[in-house]
Amino acid sequence: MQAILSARGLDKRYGRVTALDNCDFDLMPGEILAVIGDNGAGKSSLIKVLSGAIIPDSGEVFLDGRKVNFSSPIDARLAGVETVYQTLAMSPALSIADNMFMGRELRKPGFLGSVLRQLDRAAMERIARDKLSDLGLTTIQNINQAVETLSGGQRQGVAVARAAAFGSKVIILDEPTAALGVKESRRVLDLIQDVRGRGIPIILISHNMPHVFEVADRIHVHRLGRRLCVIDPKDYTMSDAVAFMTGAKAPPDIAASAA
Amino acid sequence: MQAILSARGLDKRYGRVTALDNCDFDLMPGEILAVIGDNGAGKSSLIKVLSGAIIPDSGEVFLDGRKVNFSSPIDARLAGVETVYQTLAMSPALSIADNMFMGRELRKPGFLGSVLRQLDRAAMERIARDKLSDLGLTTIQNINQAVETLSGGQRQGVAVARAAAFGSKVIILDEPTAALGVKESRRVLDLIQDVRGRGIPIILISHNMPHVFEVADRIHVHRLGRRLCVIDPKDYTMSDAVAFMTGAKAPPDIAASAA
Amino acid sequence: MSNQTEAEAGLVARTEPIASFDQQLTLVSRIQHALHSNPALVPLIVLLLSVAVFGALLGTKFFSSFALTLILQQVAIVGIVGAAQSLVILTAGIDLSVGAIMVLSSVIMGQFTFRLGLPPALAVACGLAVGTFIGFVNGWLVARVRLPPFIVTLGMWQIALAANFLYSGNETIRAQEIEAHAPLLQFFGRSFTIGGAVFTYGVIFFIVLVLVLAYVLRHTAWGRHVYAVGDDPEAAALSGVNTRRILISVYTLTGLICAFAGWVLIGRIGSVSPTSGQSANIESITAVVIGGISLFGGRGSILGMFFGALIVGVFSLGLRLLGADAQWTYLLIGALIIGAVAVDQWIRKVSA
Amino acid sequence: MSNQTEAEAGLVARTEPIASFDQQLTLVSRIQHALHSNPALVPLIVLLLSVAVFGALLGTKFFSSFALTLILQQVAIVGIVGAAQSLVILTAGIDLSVGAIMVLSSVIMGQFTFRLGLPPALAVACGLAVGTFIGFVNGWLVARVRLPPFIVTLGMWQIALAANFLYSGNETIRAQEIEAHAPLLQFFGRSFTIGGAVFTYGVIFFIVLVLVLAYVLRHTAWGRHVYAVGDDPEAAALSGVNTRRILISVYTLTGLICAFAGWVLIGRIGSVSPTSGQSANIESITAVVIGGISLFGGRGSILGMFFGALIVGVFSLGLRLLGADAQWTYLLIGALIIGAVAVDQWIRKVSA
Amino acid sequence: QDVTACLITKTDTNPFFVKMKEGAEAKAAELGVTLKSFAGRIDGDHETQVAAIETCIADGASGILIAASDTSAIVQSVQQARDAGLVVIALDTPLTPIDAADATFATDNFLAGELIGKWAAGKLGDEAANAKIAMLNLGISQPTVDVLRNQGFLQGFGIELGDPNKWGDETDPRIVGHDVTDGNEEGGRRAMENLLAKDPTINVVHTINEPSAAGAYEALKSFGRENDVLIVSVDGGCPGVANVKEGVIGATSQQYPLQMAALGVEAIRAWADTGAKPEPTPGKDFFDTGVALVTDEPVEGVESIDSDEGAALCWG
Ligand SMILES: Nc1ncnc2c1ncn2[C@@H]1O[C@H](COP(=O)(O)OP(=O)(O)OP(=O)(O)O)[C@@H](O)[C@H]1O
Ligand SMILES: Nc1ncnc2c1ncn2[C@@H]1O[C@H](COP(=O)(O)OP(=O)(O)OP(=O)(O)O)[C@@H](O)[C@H]1O
Ligand SMILES: [Mg+2]
Ligand SMILES: [Mg+2]
Repeated sequence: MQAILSARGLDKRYGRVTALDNCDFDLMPGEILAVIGDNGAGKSSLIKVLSGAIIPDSGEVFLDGRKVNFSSPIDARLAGVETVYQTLAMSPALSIADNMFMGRELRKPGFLGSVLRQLDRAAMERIARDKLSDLGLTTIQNINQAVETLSGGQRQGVAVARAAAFGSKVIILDEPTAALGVKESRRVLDLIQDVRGRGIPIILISHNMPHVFEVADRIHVHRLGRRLCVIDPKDYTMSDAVAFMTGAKAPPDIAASAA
Repeated sequence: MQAILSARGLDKRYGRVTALDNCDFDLMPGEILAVIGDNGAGKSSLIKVLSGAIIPDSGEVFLDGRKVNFSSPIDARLAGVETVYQTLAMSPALSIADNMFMGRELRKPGFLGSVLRQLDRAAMERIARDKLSDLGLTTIQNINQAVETLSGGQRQGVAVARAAAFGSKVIILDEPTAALGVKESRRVLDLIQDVRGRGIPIILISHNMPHVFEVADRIHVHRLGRRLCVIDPKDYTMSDAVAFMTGAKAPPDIAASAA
Repeated sequence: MSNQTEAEAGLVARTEPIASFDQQLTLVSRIQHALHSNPALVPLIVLLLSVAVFGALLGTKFFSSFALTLILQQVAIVGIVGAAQSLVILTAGIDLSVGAIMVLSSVIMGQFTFRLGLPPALAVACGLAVGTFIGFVNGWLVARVRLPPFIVTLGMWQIALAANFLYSGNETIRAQEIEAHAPLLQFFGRSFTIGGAVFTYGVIFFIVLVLVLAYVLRHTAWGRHVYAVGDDPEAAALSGVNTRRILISVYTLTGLICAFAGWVLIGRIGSVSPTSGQSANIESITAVVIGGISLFGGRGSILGMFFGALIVGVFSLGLRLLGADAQWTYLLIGALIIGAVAVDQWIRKVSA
Repeated sequence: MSNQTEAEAGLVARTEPIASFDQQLTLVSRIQHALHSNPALVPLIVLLLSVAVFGALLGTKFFSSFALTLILQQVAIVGIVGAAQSLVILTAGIDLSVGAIMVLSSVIMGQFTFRLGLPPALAVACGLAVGTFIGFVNGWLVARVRLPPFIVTLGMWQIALAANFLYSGNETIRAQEIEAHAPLLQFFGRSFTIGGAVFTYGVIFFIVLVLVLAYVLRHTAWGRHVYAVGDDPEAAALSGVNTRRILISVYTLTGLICAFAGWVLIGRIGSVSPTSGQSANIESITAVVIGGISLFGGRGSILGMFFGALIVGVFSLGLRLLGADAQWTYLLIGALIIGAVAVDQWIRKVSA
Repeated sequence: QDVTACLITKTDTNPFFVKMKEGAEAKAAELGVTLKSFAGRIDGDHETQVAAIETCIADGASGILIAASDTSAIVQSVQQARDAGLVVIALDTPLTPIDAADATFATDNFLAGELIGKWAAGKLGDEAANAKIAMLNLGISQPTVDVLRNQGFLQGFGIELGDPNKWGDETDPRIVGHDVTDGNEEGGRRAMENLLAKDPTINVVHTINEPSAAGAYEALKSFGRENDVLIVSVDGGCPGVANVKEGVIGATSQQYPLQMAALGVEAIRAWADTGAKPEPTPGKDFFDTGVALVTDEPVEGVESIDSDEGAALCWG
């Protein structure tokens, strides 16, 4: 089977700091691939390369087997790759609805929309509120609140709702539940499984091992800027996974479970 | 026994949004008090009031039984209350060491320090590196890196290390492990218990129930901007706690376990 | 069963409703809400206050439709340039070349008509094109070469201004000549009167421009993107805004608006003079900032700039009518600028 | 045992060493590292390049110790004001009143001596005190009343400038008179020569001031706090910086430095003229920005400003010596400002 | 031998100085002198002029022609240049003290103002006692030319002066007000509007130069007052003289910048060749290049030339 999104030999250095070091990556169609690793292992750098947010010093990215050169996140989005970044990438002063529809605003039907290019605020607000309710973010009191006035968790919820609503080919989630409550985290995990049910593969970065082992089909273990191994959660325990990623245990042969 | 830090009748409104609604709070000497609640329940707003970062619309705060009026985080810090905010409160362009010692820099001994007021960079860097190693943040490659170049988890680790190093009376941690890896989270939990061992009480906000139930002596359940109840983790299960905070179950009488 | 999943057992019986958004609507809370959702209201209040104060002090001399529309005429050019400046400042930039683009465009309109003998309409088109092009170069340097807007437009200011003097040879084209041979150049100087109120076409252009830009910024995707780019360019790029295209389009549009300002300028002073517009930079930025637009980008409204420009106009004329001499007027306007913004800040605070 | 704790079982055998910080140090990586840790190096390189180019074009006329120290004299005042401006800009502010404070202080020094008959030393002290006080008012308005620095200093600019004209009665105090009765006022104009190189005391003051400030910003707590306030004021306040005190002290110090600039100005032009310093604002900001200090605060070094001021000085003198006429000089300086910063940006990029 | 001369003007945006420069260039080419020209950024910017003087010294020039932005502040630098062996000639604006320069070729700006003041008074006749006068000046820093023309006008009109070294301190009720124009059309129009709003019965307007006069005329036109107000000005540039012909400006005092510049260049050439310095006009402490009143409506007792004659002599 051919990987839907893959990468070979990615390198990325920042001055004296090496973030990615000849890193490979493969995402299979329809799967949930978890990426785990220590803080600073280079997980966020990896998915930023995959989503066009940073350009690697060297290495190649393939989508559906064809080499792609994403020079900006817009390119990746146009190709159907939707990402929730760890920093969330929201405009603080703009409203929740503005942020959710940033770059793909809905216009009013008819003359107002096509000629005057007027936005359909009512529709965008309605959809935004629905998506947030789906995630159980019911404490948001005002859909026109600026994002900077949301609590940490509410903000993350908005970002996840945005990606889930628009991803068509691949959805990348960088620690989507870090700031979320129990209830909201559960909703996000359910949502992830829903999305996979629609046939869309997901990359999930998380430090929460129970979550990872609950939903992941395969686990990419990242260490010191590269893929250490890929394991099947059914074959290994959480304790094994943590031992691999912290270097306490030698990894299994990489080919073994790399599909 | 007298509460070391307590609050009565706190209110805080932002325009149409109510963040705190006649909220009470008590922290007993030497305890670890967990604060749990849904996203947007007002937990961060509560601790911001306690640490002087925001001024409540009404209500009172008491430290050691005396009414205090913190008008800025500096007042609280001078009174020995050290806080890790959810947003981390770091200066992105400054180095790790600069950030850790912000507001309490070390000066060189002798003439250089007292007259020329020269900073003792070497000492500050050494201490900063030690504190980070204590937390197991060994992937930080360069102590003079600007904080903005750190990974999400590394940044959080720096903030926690700062509070732990300087808190003398109360330490407040707002979701200190949200972005941390398994290893680093464990270190933070160990550290919290160490600190309590030194007799310093801790307020821990977290969405991670296993963590909360592992370390907390009492749990303050926050809902819709107020204290719903305070429970003893030995008397209730996690599932009860979640049921209280989401409103699925009626809370026990507040007096029951409020020490 | 894991602990975390164990904790989730508490979720089973959950029955939370969707948060409801209704609330007691008292008069005070309505006012507060209005002030919050319309940041331009605050400068409007300051404006009305200052009109009221000068009106009370000066009576009908000031409080006549004639004097009030005179203020509009006096601020029209700064206001048009300020509208352009607002766009740039909303993207967290600054444009120091606005005044120079304005003068250079007006000089080109004049010289192309009188020196090269082009038909006035064509000369005007050339002037507009040159202004637009300079704006585009600014935008290109900011967005592509990633130079700080302050530096780019500082350099462009000097370049355009010097080009203006070199090309025009410091020659003024007289109003009488323009009137005789190319009245189109003075188009925006024409006026009509409605019961004592005098409206020049330039004033009308100014008002329409502000309304159109207010609409575009609020109700189109492009407008939202302008705010997003100014708010946090990195976040905007990550969430799918083509920041470069937005920046280039903003600076280009700014150039075009400044070129129009040059045309309006000819209408106002009658003649084409290369020495005009030297204080347009600082005055336009002042109007923008008094109007409550943040110099750090992403916050504020162009209607605020409109009121900001008028506040300065009201102060200047009001003080002159009160008989303050030129130096004292200058001093008092300085104090009043600070005062106006302090009142603004205070209204925001008590309404928070 | 919970799952999360289960996961932690994997930690038991952990054996990670403390990350080691050594690395291959090639020449290129050393240069890159130097450029990164000393942001002032880039403008220094641009400066050396431009000296080299003009030296090659003009030969000894330019490349003499006399001409090179002449540049220092010509930029000293802008440089001193630029040092003050740097402090403010590092806090993410801007000070438009620097030029006005400078002139007003120099006028006070002169008028107090000659009109009020105070001893020169006392008059100088009064001038310095007034400058400091104006700076303090700026700081107070910015830090306490929370007004935008642009507005506060714009207003103060007008107030101080008008006060200057009103108080001085537009009178210049002549150099001969000062020389005869109050040579102290011209203190900074004295000079000594080392092999053709002429150093005025004003130049020495400028250099020492920059070095002291560089030391203070880098090696004292106050300096780090200035950066922190400019970087993210909210984070700075939360992490224990008294942001108000820092802001007030920065503006106050800025006022004092500008007052000193006023004293140096008397030394340079010999007389006390109320019309001096009109372009000090824009020139000082230009020096700061060319020197690589971010207008958004928190980034850059004051040494960069030093080199930035010199770059402008080199271009101006070089072009004048090449015989470019004034407008062409402005045009070229405009282009060169953009060019210098583009080169700067490019060096940073390839060295990243 | 090679002679280099420097020309330093107040600005190079004012047509007056542009023409001065053209005159100097033409003469320099004729005499084989290399001319380098410099200018301040704005009126009053004497620091750029100081830098220009230093550049000329470094450049080894033989002489400097300077229109000083601050007549006293520049003196020390001028002394430096003279000490370095350069001849320094003040153009248009005498230095304070006047002997700080080796020679001065200038218009008498006070006289220029006085001429238009007398003309306006004569034109109004008895009505002069009830005149309503608007004074449109240059800038709030009150540069010397500004003060001289303003005070000259008031003196000529028959108004008692306050301190002759500044404008704005006269108490005569006939003066409606002073405002500043920056010497351009835009400022002229705004200032005129302000003063008209203050008192719509204004019937005499003094303007600092012809561009501001043109701006004032636009304002008067928009008030419908263009035909019953006297505008007087100073300069004598070609657009200004044309405006006199068309009745926009009632009268203007014409100066001769080309002549000043040409004389200056000649003097430097002579100094370099023979070491001779130019002599002042007999009876004055400077070489007066003259001023003439241009008007098509001459008034008894004030000597004037008509606009055709003015057009023949005009400079830009
Ligand atoms: N812009 C940058 N400049 C310099 N160093 C950087 C930059 N971005 C990332 N790094 C460094 O690269 C390394 C990898 O960072 P990355 O954010 O990819 O880690 P991560 O695996 O996502 O960590 P976490 O789990 O904490 O989010 C870190 O050591 C970090 O300090
Ligand atoms: N500056 C502000 N302006 C307006 N509303 C605000 C502001 N700060 C907080 N709020 C609102 O107050 C409520 C409480 O926020 P708070 O940050 O205290 O929640 P929290 O319990 O910490 O949530 P989380 O677990 O997600 O961090 C939220 O609804 C939030 O939207
Ligand atoms: Mg990460
Ligand atoms: Mg929170």
